Formats: sequence, C-alpha cells, structure tokens
Amino acid sequence: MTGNPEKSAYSRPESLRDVPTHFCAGCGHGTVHRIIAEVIDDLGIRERTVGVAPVGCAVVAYDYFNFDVTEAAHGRPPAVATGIKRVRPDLVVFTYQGDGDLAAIGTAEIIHAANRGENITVIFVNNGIYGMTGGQMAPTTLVGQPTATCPGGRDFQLAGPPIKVCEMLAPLDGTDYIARGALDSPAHTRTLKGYIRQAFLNKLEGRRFSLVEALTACPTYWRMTPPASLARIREEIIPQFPLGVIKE
Amino acid sequence: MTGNPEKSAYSRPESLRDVPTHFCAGCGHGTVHRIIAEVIDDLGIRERTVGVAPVGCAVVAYDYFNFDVTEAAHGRPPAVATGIKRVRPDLVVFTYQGDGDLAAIGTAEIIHAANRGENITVIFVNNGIYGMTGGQMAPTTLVGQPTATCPGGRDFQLAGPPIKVCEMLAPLDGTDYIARGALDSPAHTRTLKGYIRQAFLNKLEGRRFSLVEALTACPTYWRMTPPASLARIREEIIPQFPLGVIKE
Amino acid sequence: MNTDRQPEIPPYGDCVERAIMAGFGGQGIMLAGKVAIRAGMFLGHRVTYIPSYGAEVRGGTAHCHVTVSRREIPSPIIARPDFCLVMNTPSLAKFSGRVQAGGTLIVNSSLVDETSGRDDISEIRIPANRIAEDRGNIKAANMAMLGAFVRRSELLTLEAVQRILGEAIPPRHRSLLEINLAALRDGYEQA
Amino acid sequence: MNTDRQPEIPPYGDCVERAIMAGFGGQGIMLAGKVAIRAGMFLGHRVTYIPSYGAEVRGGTAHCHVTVSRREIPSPIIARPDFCLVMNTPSLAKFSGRVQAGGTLIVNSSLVDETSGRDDISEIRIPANRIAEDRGNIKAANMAMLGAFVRRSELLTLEAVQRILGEAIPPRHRSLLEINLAALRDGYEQA
Amino acid sequence: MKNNANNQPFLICGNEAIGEAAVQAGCRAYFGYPITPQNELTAYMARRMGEEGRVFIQSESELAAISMVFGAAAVGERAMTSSSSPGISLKQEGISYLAGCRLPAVIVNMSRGGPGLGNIGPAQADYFQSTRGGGHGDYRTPVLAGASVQELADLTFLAFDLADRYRTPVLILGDGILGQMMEPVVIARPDPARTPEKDWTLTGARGRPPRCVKSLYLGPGELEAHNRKLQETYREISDREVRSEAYMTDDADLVLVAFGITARICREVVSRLREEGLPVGLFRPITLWPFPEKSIRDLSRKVKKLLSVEMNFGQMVDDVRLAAEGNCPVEFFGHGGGEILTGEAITEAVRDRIPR
Amino acid sequence: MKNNANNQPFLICGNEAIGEAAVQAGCRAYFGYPITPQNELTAYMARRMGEEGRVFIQSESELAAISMVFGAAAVGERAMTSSSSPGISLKQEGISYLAGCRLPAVIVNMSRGGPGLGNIGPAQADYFQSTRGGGHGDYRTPVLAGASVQELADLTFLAFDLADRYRTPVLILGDGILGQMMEPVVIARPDPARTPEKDWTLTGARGRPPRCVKSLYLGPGELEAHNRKLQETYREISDREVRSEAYMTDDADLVLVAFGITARICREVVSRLREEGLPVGLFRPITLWPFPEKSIRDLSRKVKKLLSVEMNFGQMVDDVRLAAEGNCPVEFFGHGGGEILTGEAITEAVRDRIPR
Amino acid sequence: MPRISINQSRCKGCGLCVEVCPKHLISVDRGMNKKGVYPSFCSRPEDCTGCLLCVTACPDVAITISED
Amino acid sequence: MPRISINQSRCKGCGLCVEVCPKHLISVDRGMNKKGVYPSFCSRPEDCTGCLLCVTACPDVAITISED
Ligand SMILES: Cc1ncc(C[n+]2csc(CCOP(=O)(O)OP(=O)(O)O)c2C)c(N)n1
Ligand SMILES: Cc1ncc(C[n+]2csc(CCOP(=O)(O)OP(=O)(O)O)c2C)c(N)n1
Ligand code: SF4
Ligand code: SF4
Ligand code: SF4
Ligand code: SF4
Ligand code: SF4
Ligand code: SF4
Ligand SMILES: [Mg+2]
Ligand SMILES: [Mg+2]
Repeated sequence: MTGNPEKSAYSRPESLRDVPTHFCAGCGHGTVHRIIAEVIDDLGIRERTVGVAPVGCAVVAYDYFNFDVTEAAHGRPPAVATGIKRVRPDLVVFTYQGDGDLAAIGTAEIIHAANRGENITVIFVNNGIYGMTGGQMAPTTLVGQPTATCPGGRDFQLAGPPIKVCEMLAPLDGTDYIARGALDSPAHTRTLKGYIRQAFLNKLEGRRFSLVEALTACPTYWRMTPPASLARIREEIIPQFPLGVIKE
Repeated sequence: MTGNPEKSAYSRPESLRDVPTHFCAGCGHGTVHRIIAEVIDDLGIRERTVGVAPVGCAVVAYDYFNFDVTEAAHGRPPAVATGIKRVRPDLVVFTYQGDGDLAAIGTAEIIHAANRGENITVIFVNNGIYGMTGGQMAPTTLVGQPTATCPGGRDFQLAGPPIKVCEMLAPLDGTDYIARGALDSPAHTRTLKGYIRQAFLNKLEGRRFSLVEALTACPTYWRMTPPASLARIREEIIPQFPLGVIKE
Repeated sequence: MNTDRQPEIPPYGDCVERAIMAGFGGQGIMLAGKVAIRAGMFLGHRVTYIPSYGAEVRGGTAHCHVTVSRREIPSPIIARPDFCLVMNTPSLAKFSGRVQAGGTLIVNSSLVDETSGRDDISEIRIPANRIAEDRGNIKAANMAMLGAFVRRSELLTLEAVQRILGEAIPPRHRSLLEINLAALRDGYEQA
Repeated sequence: MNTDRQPEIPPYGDCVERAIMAGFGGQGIMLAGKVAIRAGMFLGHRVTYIPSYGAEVRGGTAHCHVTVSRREIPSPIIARPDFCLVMNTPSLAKFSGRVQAGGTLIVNSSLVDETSGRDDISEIRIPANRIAEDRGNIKAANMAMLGAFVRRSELLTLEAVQRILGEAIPPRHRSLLEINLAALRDGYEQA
Repeated sequence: MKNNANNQPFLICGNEAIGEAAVQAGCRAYFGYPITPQNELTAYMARRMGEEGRVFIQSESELAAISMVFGAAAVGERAMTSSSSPGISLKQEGISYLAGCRLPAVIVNMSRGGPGLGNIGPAQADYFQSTRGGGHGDYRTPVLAGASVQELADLTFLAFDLADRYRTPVLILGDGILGQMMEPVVIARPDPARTPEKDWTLTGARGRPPRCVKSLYLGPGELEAHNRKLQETYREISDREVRSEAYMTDDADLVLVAFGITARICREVVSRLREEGLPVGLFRPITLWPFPEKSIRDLSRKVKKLLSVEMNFGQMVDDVRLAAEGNCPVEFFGHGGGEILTGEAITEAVRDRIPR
Repeated sequence: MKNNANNQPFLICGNEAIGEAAVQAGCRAYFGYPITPQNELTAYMARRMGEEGRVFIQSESELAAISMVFGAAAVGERAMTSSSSPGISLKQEGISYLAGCRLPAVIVNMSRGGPGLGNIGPAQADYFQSTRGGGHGDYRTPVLAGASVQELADLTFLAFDLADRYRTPVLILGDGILGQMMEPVVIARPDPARTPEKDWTLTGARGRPPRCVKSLYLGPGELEAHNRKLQETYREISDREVRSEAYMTDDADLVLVAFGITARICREVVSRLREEGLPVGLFRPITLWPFPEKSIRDLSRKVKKLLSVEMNFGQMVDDVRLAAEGNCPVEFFGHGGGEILTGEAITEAVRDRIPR
Repeated sequence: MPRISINQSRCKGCGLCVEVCPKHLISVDRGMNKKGVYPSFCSRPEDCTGCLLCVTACPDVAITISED
Repeated sequence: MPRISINQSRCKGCGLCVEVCPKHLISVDRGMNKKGVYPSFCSRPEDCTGCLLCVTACPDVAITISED
C-alpha cells in the first residue's frame, strides 16, 4: 500500500524518487512534494503528468519527482504550463510555485493563466519568504515580520499588506477551483491533500484553472525551530490567510 | 473661466496645449486628456504635477499636456510613477494607461503598486482593444468581439473573459479609491470627471493608491462610427463593467 | 556549407516603373497600390509594394512604394519615383520634389489647388473626388487616380487592372465594382 | 584619459598563509574564517576571505578561502592551501588532497574517523566537538579548530584572535564568550 | 485556406510569408504579443492557426510568450513567437533559458528604431543583440536575415529545421520594410526535414525513465560540461550552416557587406556603379551568426577594401573586421534611427571610398 | 551607522562595499529584486537606506526595479538597482529605455553561470551583453569592472559621476566571488563630483516650460538626430573615460588581458612566471566599454602575443582582436559555467603559448 | 448670451456634438474639407443655450463657448 | 501489528514527528550523527498504533510503517 497515509501502512509513493532532498529540516516543501506524489499515484497519472518547477527552493523538483518535469524561468511556470497543455491536452500539467515566484515576479502570468482558464493545476507553496535567496520579504510576508530586506519587519506604509492570492484569483471567471490549506498539523495536511487531489481530479474532468495554496514553514528564514514554525502558521498566519475551499 | 464645462462658458484648460491631436475622430483619449487637464487646472497643481504616459495611442501625451510628463516602457507606468513619487513626495504623480498597457503586460506593476499603496493616481483608459498597434484583442475585449487577433470574436474557451481591473484591485488593502466611469454621454463624462477629481484630491490629502477607469471608444478598431461607438459602450460594455465608485 | 552563389541577374535596367502613391488615411491609396502590383503580376512583371504609414501614429499621410518591372527588382525602396500620385496637399508638398526629371506627377485636383511648380516633369491633374462622387461613391477616387497612372504606364494595362478589380471585389458587391471600374476608366480617359 | 599605471608590487612571495576551512552548514566554519581575517587585519596583515556555499542550495558542505599575508594578495582564490580545516567527512574527502605538500591538515576528529592518507603533509586531529561540548556549547567546535590553526600559523596569534572574539561577542553574552575562548585555547593547546 | 494552391506565386507581405511558411513547416503553436512592425504576422497566425486547429495565444506579454514557446518546445512541438526590438529585449531571459535548455524554437524580430521606444521605422540596430546573445551566459543562436519576402519564407523553413537539428532557438531578423512589403512568393514546404528523433521531450514517463528539461546545473563541473556541449554545437553550426551570397565580387576592388533590406539597396547601387564601370561588389551574409567569416576572409585577401553598410551606427562591421583580420581596410557606412538608407547616400559613400 | 568612521579600513564584502559607496555617493533610491549572488547588496541597502531616511523598495520584479530607477532618475535623483545575470537580462528593455531617454542610473550585475538558470558560481559570460548593449537599438553603457572590494567601492563613486556627467546608465560588472569576498576597504566619498546642472529633470513646470523625458522620436529625422547625439556622447566617453591597468607589460613578450577577478588570478600567475624569468605581463581593462583599445593597440605593436583570459568561452577576445588589428596574434584561454579559473590552468596555458 | 465657436481646423467631424445638442443646432454635412474631414458647424448659433453638452462631448476641444 | 522504521540517513531531525505522535514514542535526543543531524528514533516501537500521524508530519519521508 504505497503513498496513502490514510491506511495504517505507509511507504514512499512511486512518484517520489527514493533520494534525500536538499531541503532544510522541517521545510514544508518536502511534505508538499510527498503529497503531490501520493495524489499522482492515487490517480494513476504518473505516466502522463508533466510538472513545471519554479525557481525557488523547489527548483530541483525534477530530482525528486519520478515523472517528467521541466523548470521554468522565475515566475513563468504558468506560461510554460500553458504552452505544454495547449499543444498536448492529453497530458496532466501542473506547476509548483513559491510565493516569490507566483505572487511577485510571476504576478502577470498567474493572473492571465487563471483568467484564460488554462486547464492546469497550480500548487502554490506560500512560506511567506524567499527561501532560496536567503530570506527576503515575499509578497505574502506578514506585516511586522522581519526579513533580510525589511530588517525592522514588513512596514505596511512602505510595502503594503501581504497579498492574498486565492482571494485575488477566485473572482476570475476562468478559475474553477481555488483552495487554501496548511501544513501545521497532520489533520490540516490531510485536508490539504484532499484539495490537491480535487485540483488534479478537476483536470482529468477537463475543467479549467485550479489552484491550491499551501501555507508552509521556512524554519530557516523564519529563524525558528520546525515545531515553533508550525505553531506560527497556526497562530499568526492562518488567522490572516483563512483556510478552506474558496471557490469550486 | 477656463477648463470648466460646468459653467456656461468654456475654453481650453491651461494644462492642455493648444495643438491638434493625432487621435482618430471620436476617440475617447481626447476627452480623457481634456478632463485630466481641467481637473489639474481646477486643483491648481499644474506646476507640481508629473504625468507618466504609457505606450499606446496616448503615448505622446507629453505633446498635449502642458506640464511635465515622462513616457514609460509599455506596462511600466506604475513602477515609473513609484520611482518618482518615492523620491519626490511633494509632486503629484499620475499615470495614464491603456488596457493593454495596464491589464496585460503591466499586470504585475499595477497590482503591486496598488498593493504597496503608492500615493499615485492611475487613469485607466479602457477601450477594450489595442488601438496603437492596430486593433488586437485586449484583456478587456468582450467575449464575441472580433479583433485582429481573434477574427472570429473573443472565444471564452481560448482567451477567457474580459478582466475587470477595478474589481480585482479593490480588495487590496493598499488601494484607497477605485471608480469606473464612461464617456458614452455628457452626463457620464461629468461623473467621470468627478471621479478623476476625487482621485487627485486624495493624493493631495496624502492618501494611498487611487485608480479611475474610463470606458472609452476606439471607433477605428471597433469599426464603427463615433456615435455608434458610444451606443456600444452604453448597451454592451457598461452592463459588463458596472459604473460607479467601487471603493473609497 | 557556404552557399556562396553568383546569381545571373541582368544589370540594373530601365525597364522598370516606380511609383509613390500618397494621400491621407481613408483615401484608399494603399489599395490602389496593391491593385497596381496585382495587375503587374498578372501581366508577368516583377512587382514590389511597400506601405508606409508615416511617422505619425494616426491620421497624417500614408503612402506606398510601388515598383513594376520586367527584371528582378533590386531595391524596393523608391527614392526618386518615375510616377507620383498625390491625393492631398501634404502629399504634394512631401513628394512632388522627389519625382525623377521626366517623370509624371498625378494630382487629385479635387483637393489640391497647388501645383508642383516643376517644369521638368509632366503634371496631370485629375478631379478624382469629383469623378468618384459623380460615379456614386467618393471612395472610388483612388481608382480615378489609378486609371490616370495606368494610362501613362508602359507596363500596366487597363484590362489587367479591370480584371484584378473584378477578382478583388466579390460578385455580391456588383454595384461597387461598377462604380470603381467607371471611376478607373474616367481617370484613364482624363489622363 | 587612460590611467595605465605600473604599480610597484613586490613579486609574489611566500610570506602568506592560505587556508581553506570547510564543514557543513551550522558548524560555524564561515565565522571561524571571518575571525581569522579580522585577527590578521588587526595584526597589520593583508587579508581576503571568500565564502562558498557549494553548489548545493541548502545543507551540504560550505567552505571559505582565507588568506593572510604580509604582502598584497594577488588572487584571493586558493587552489592549493597551506592549511585546511575540515569539520566533517565530506570536507575531508573534498579538500585534503588539495593541501600543499608540506602543508597542514586540521581534522575534527569528533566527526571524522578517516584520515587523508597523505604522508607529505602534517595532519592534526582535534576532537573539536568534544572540546566544545566539554566547554558547554557544541557550537564552539569551530573555535577549537581555529585555535589549532592559530597554533600552527606563523602570521596569526592567539592574543589577536582572543581580542577579536572579545570585540565580536557583545558583553551581555559573557558566558558565550568564555566558552568560545576556552574552546579556542583547548584547540590551540592540543595542536 | 492555403493561399498558394498549385505553387502559383501569390502576393503577400513579409510578415505573412513568415507566418504561412511557419504553418507549412508544421509549427504547432504560435504565441505572441502585438507590436509594430510585426503585427501582420500575429494577425496572420491568429487566423491561420485557428483554421488549422493549431494553437494560437495572444499572450499577456512577451515574457509569457517566450515561456509558452518554452513549454510547447519542451514537449517536442514546433513553436514560434515574434516581436520587434523592445519586445525582443524582454525575451532575452527566455531566449537564454531556451538556449540553456537546448530547446528548439523560432523567434522573429522585425526590428525597429531604438533605443527605447524609438520609432517604428526600419532599423538594423539589433545586430549585436541578435548575434552575441543579448541574454546572459555563453550562448549563440543562429540568426537568419532575409532580403526578400520569398527569402523570409524560405528561411522560415530553414529556421525550424535548424532549430530541431541542433536543438537551439533560431532567430529570424528582419525589419519593418521587409515585414510589410509585398512581393510575389511561392511557399511550399521543401522536402520534409530529416530531424533527429526527439528523445528528450516531456511526453509523460510511460515505459521509460522520467525526463527533465532544465538549465540548472549544480553539481561540480556540470555546468561547465553542459557549456562545452553547447560550444560544440555552436562549432558544428559554424562549420555547416553558414549561408551568404556574393554579387559581382570576383573582380571587385571594393566590396560592400550588407544584410537584409540594406543589401537590396546596396545591390542596386552596385548594379548602377558597375554600369559606370566601377569595380564594386556586394557580399551579403544570410546567416549573421554563424557569420560567413571564411568568405569574408577570402575576400579580404583579394579586394582593396571592404565597406560594411548597415542601418545602424556600426555593428556588423566588427564582425567584418574580425573576419578580415587586417588583410584589407574595413570601413563603415550607415546611419540609424528608423530611417532607410538611400541608394544615393550609399552611392556617394562608395564613390568617396573607392580605392584608386 | 557608517561603518568607516575616521577612514579606517574595515572588512566588508564586495556587495556591501558597493552599497556603502552608493550611499556615500548620494544615491537617493535603491530598487531591487533578490537574486544570488548579489543578495548582500540588496540586504545592505534595505538597512542603510532605511537608516538614512532614503528610498528602498524591494520591487515585484526586475522589470519593475529598472522602471522605478527610471522614475527616480527622471526627476533628477541618483538611483540604483542591482541584480545578477538572469535578472539583468530582464532589465534589457529598461536599460535601452534609460539610454534612449538619456537618464543617469547605476546598474550592478554580479554575474553568474549561464545560460538560463545555470548556477550561482562566478562567471564573466555577460561580457557581450554588457558591452554591446544587450537591449535593442544603438546604445552603449559604460561598464566598470573592478578586481577588488576596494575597487568596487571606488568604481561605484565613479559610476554615479559618469552617469550624471554623460546622462547615461552605467553598469558595474562583477561576479559572485567579488560580490561575496571580504577585504579591508576604506570608503570615503572623493571630492564631490562637479556634475552639470540637471536642466532636464521633471520637477514640476513651475516658472518654466514643461519638460519631457522620452525615447520616442516620431518626426522625420528626429530619431536619427537623437541617435547622433547619443553617438557623440559615446565618442566623448570613449575619448575620455577609458581606464585600465598594466602590470609588467613593459618588456613582456606575452601579455595576458583579463578583467575582474580573473585579472587577479592572472596577476598571481604573472608574478610567479616572472620569478621564473618568463617575460609575461598583464593588461587589465577596468572600463570594458569604453574598451582600452589604444593601449592594447600599442601593446600589440610591442609584444609577440596577446592572450585573452576570461571566465567564459571567448567574448572579450573579440575586442582584443579588434584593438590589436592583426599586429600580433591574439589567443584565448578560458572556460565557463560558474567555475573559477585556476592559477594552475592559466599558468599551463601561458607556458603552452609563450612565444619562443 | 453664449457664443459657440467651432474650430474648423481642430474639428475631426466625429459627430459626437451633433448627437448631444439638445437643440439640434450642430451638423456635419457641409462636405469634406481639404483634410478629408467633414467638420461640424453650428447652423443656428443664436439658438445656443450654452448648455455645454457639445463641449463635454467633443474629444478635440474644438468647441469653445464664450459668454458675452 | 504496525512496524515503524525511521530511515536514519534520511531523517533531518526536524522533530515534527516527535510533536505529533499521540503516544509520545519518538524523540530526537540521542545525539548528533556524522552529518551534524540529531535524527529521531522510536523508543517503544511495540507501542506504535500505526496511526500514521508521524508519517503525515514528516517532510522527508523518513518514516515507513509496515503492517505485519
Ligand atoms: C529572474 C530572476 N530573478 C530572481 C531570481 C532569484 N530567485 C531565485 S528563487 C527566488 C525567490 C524564491 O522565493 P519563493 O518563490 O517564495 O520560493 P521559496 O524558495 O521560498 O520556496 C528568487 C528571487 C532568479 N533566479 N531569476
Ligand atoms: C514591450 C512592448 N511590447 C509591445 C509594444 C507594442 N504596443 C504598443 S501600444 C500597445 C498596446 C496598446 O493598447 P492599449 O494599452 O490598450 O492602448 P490604446 O492604444 O488602446 O489606447 C502595444 C502592444 C511595445 N511598444 N512595447
Ligand atoms: S530555506 Fe526555507 S524554504 Fe528553503 S529549503 Fe530551507 S526551510 Fe525550506
Ligand atoms: S486607434 Fe482607437 S484608441 Fe487609437 S486614436 Fe484611434 S480611435 Fe483612439
Ligand atoms: S452649448 Fe448646448 S445648445 Fe449650444 S450648441 Fe452646444 S449642445 Fe447645443
Ligand atoms: S465633437 Fe468636436 S470634433 Fe467631433 S464633430 Fe463636434 S466639434 Fe468636431
Ligand atoms: S504511527 Fe502514530 S503511534 Fe506510531 S509512531 Fe507514528 S505517530 Fe506514533
Ligand atoms: S519528521 Fe521525519 S525528518 Fe523530522 S525528525 Fe521525524 S523522522 Fe526525522
Ligand atoms: Mg517562498
Ligand atoms: Mg486599449
């Protein structure tokens, strides 16, 4: 029984290679990778899935996923996925994007892919920071949170509030499914997996744009232990980024 | 009594140079230019205003406005305006942008300037088409409307629905004032002028990001007479782009 | 593999007619140019056509470079035309000086009062707008001008142009075709 | 104006010590390098320091190039170090072969069982983790390694390093300073 | 509707000729953002790709367009984008990614007057950007410069073939005049290219190990090795794919070197001056990269002078100088700013410079 | 907090040295988007600009950053942005606009391995992009390449001064090693630059006619005239602002030509080989554009060989060849891919090539 | 009394003023001028109420109304 | 009976499994390994209920549970 933690036995899903990752201890990327792999196994689509990796800590997703993956320029995964899906509608295409990738440099691409209603799934890993480049402010960084580029904490007057991507995209008619989950507890993790499963299922049914946001931890640049990071998600982040299915 | 059509005499506002424009007959850009100039005259801010022209049919706004103007790269006026306003907070800074400029290539810039709450005014001239380049589909083109790049009419399945910029930006906390007007009748034109006036007034009061959308005609690439274009705004466009103050 | 090939092209000859056609947007001058090259092509000539909408974004004058030739056309860009068709005053100002000595200037006298003032070219005045209006559609003024050009051309023929027009205008616009043909012939005759 | 200037720099000499310090992230090896150059600078030497986080994005080994010299330092990049401090096994594998013949390899024997196997260099084994744990904070292992390096260096002195540490660690972290100084001295003595 | 049933020549502008040739070359997807002077191409593709049931997207920007091309190319389909100077500048990061990922793609630049917004007149001021890889890193892309509408069409077929054969983005460099001028053309797919099987495309890992298309090389020496492979490919292209045309160079004392529309104007100048008996010739690089170095080096040993004529302030002249290796003087004539070079001006420049 | 009270040398990395020099040079606004290996600069500016009450924005992208710089420059304030290779590619359109609008600005490229995402190792593969104007149109930007942390700071002052003096964007080109290495530096504003009054800035049309900052030139001949003005400026810069350094070239048979970090490695090689008695020298261009053509031409007449050593696959070597005009053989040694050139490899290359 | 004046060299003949004049005073059918434009003109200026609707509608600021 | 096994070379010692095990079976305090990591271990494997919460929490797929 692979890849299904709802059962009482668990081993690594086929869609995830049996290799160590470069992620820091406690990083949410590892979990999101695992969940995606489990869903792809469950749906039996490993052999017709193409993933699009971002530039960010998840850039080497191709080393971890056991299916075809390409790596887009920073912020452009939705456009790359569009190119793939339009010429090969039979493939299942998803992007995996961080908050810098998706909500800063890639703002135009995500909005327009969503608005066109591209038949792709977007997994949006929101850790409120630029992990790969060493902990700078992300569009989703909370007000008051210190980072390398806002050492005194994000200042609302200078940098505005964190952007809520789901809420911004949900009103677009091209979007079919928008949900936000979190990795702060096993229960939430399972719910998130359900969202991701639904987002992929929608694609199999030919529906339009789906996006699932995952609130995850970057213990390294939050400068917290992994358990403390999860507590922060629960106590500080979820109140500002409400969980649930926002559109379906 | 210059520049004030509420009075019963009218002559050209000081902020508008006395030169012929290159706009096609019946083009809405001329009217929007005039209204902006009137507002700037009314508020007495001609000598401390800097405008940022887009790339689009309004690109040579510097030939028409009688105050300082610069011309940004296509889509980047909000970033240029940010650069200006941050280093010279005493200036009144506004951008003038078409729907291609603002809602396609410049999507990321408008969203992030709005989210940061830049103290600038954005005049968004939505004619549902790329005028300058010869009538291609804009992000705001209506479904079914034929253009050079959707000769059979905009197809919802392929290109999605028109993007509603005001509705997308209004939820962002950095925005203070969002309104949509139209140029289909003198009454609406006057209301629009009121919005624009308010958007500039807000800046004088130090408030954050303001945007006013103007639904205007491009008779040339709508392939209609100017009067028929105004009827189209009234009958086809306004029902999909509701007028009014969306946020204040 | 370097495809260095020495093509056997005859030296640049004078079996070529180069025309600049100019007017303001909406006068159909670009269409006239395209009809001319189609006719030239039908007659077995080499042809090139370059539209130019001028520096201005909207309005202003537009013009096109039309070359019809018995030989390969090296440069399609016409610095000194053999023919110049001008539909309005700004075009006269801009192009009349460029016509080759011995060349032909065809002026839409309905809209242009001025003359080139040159005595080394022949200047033909065609009341193109009036012809068109008389024939029932002001938009056919371009055909009147084209007719005049064809009359003076040694490479184009009225028949060829008529044929192209017949192909270009769909049968359901029969009356439009008639008007255009009539204006063409009027221009031809008056040149 | 071409500022072509012929600077009078003495030819490359050997009054220079070049060290590569390597370990995995969190072992504080980069900090040890920075303390070393600060001490060198305090002593009036030229210094350069280059951090390198390796090709891997996270984790893996990190290392730095530290040069202390009595003369101007032409290249700050060290191909063949005089000293090499390795805090973990991957670093031993990667760098021990690069040490100059006659150079010195300092190994954290708490974590590294292997040896370089070379007989043309001197290899010093310091139980850095144990020293640090004994002194009360595992994070001071880097200082134990640095102490050993200072002992073998002809350009750095224990006093200078102590002084830099004193400046670098704020007074309110007094006990931390003490632990680091103690580990430094232990490493120095055991080298 | 194919416009050229029966291989009869038909009238079409350069932009449309590229479009039609692309369609016939099997281009499966076009992604573009409007910009003058290449709008006819975007509009043509909007219509034709629709007719053929293929993919056309007017993207939200040039950045998106080049990334969509990336996606389509990564799954092995022929894909294309087009733009003009400012839009091509925006694509530089994407082109560097295509090169780094070894993805075939065709990119058309109908260049215009610059820098900045400049104007929409014809210009050749993007020569450096095109031939040196305006993006970051050590890469080159074949650059094909036609001089007639027919040649633009022919080069479009070639561009797709080269792209597939060498797994590289290929640039077609034109200008506003070439894009908008009409000439009769015959567009007919030549023998279908024998391109190698694409064994690297992302088509789903069915019955084979997963594949990856990427430009990130983190392991020690990996990026260096990858770059060496790229350099090898570039050398191969340089050895095999140089194309040029010489006109009356055999006994010439002075040879003009010019590409694109400028070469056509120069050809007329050369014809006229030959009629006067002046020993001039024209050398026209068709591939700007790989540059026809060898031919120019050979010429430089025979002629008394080379004159690079460009619609810019001197860019290709560097390549002519590099090729000539000091064998003969190399001079430059040209101007920029979206204004066409006239035959008169060139004629005069040649007369001034003709070695006596 | 200024780090260098009393002009005492202090330890700082190259990225931070540029930042501190920029602050002291009166940079009023910094706009940037994170990218390795220049993040220390962005972080430094976040802190220091805040302390000084000046403007720091982490922009949403590199495109936005360069446009924010455009805005601040248009109103006459000193402004700066920084990035690394892929991000600099994205800025090419913006740089072309800055050049076209004649706006002063300082742009730092701490370049990395490419093409595409490549890696974050040190590289010099953006030489072409930097020196040829990677954007569209006929423009150049001064390119300053330091070889030490101190020099990076010094060149930063120079960059702001050149930018204002010639109304041009100026590039500082470094690499990951230079950006991250630490050396003691003294950063102290030299004599304040005497830059001409800025009579073109957009400060509100109070008591004067309105002004306009633009790059669009539509009238006949206008863009051409504007380009001629740009070219004149470029000629002026080429005449006046060339900077380079020669080391042991006087009696050398073989002279290495190298810039940036590579030049430092080469210097060590030259020192060692000189100790062995080999007649080698080093020439180091500090301004990559304007390139020190004259000095190299002079050298080419004296030496037996020039060897361009680069961390790429051969880019600057073109400029060396162009400058040498065939007076002596010019060879290339280098490799790329974000891997440093070692002194050993260079030494061997020199030994192989030394003319006997 | 309001005096309407239409600048014939600025008017592009779009006809928007014609549509909005509540008094139906303006028309554009006097024929094409040399620029290819059918400029508008006010047939009965004396009936103008100065309501400024035409001014508001005109994209080319071709109409001025003065009070005298 | 579920059998838990923690891959010592994969575990990064983040401690998330420690937090979530309802039986408090897992801990990370057995000391640093050669990689500088304090990997987790299950002190009383026989008490494991196979609830899989640790598996769900583990970002590194270091834990497998088999049924036997
Ligand atoms: C064009 C470009 N700009 C910037 C970068 C540098 N960069 C790499 S990843 C990244 C952002 C990482 O943040 P995020 O997307 O949130 O991913 P995370 O690492 O947090 O998962 C940036 C700015 C780049 N590689 N390319
Ligand atoms: C980078 C870049 N891409 C494309 C263009 C071409 N372009 C000029 S204006 C324009 C769009 C015009 O549409 P819009 O913004 O709606 O303005 P309008 O003309 O309709 O007022 C485009 C695509 C350009 N100048 N620069
Ligand atoms: S830096 Fe943050 S996001 Fe990146 S791997 Fe480490 S914990 Fe995860
Ligand atoms: S093309 Fe359209 S938007 Fe542009 S000037 Fe003409 S009417 Fe106005
Ligand atoms: S002011 Fe009023 S009444 Fe007078 S012409 Fe204009 S619209 Fe008509
Ligand atoms: S609205 Fe203005 S431009 Fe249009 S017809 Fe009337 S006066 Fe002329
Ligand atoms: S499966 Fe459940 S009981 Fe067993 S170790 Fe994991 S969390 Fe504890
Ligand atoms: S959650 Fe996984 S990686 Fe973290 S301590 Fe437990 S077993 Fe180790
Ligand atoms: Mg992130
Ligand atoms: Mg528009």
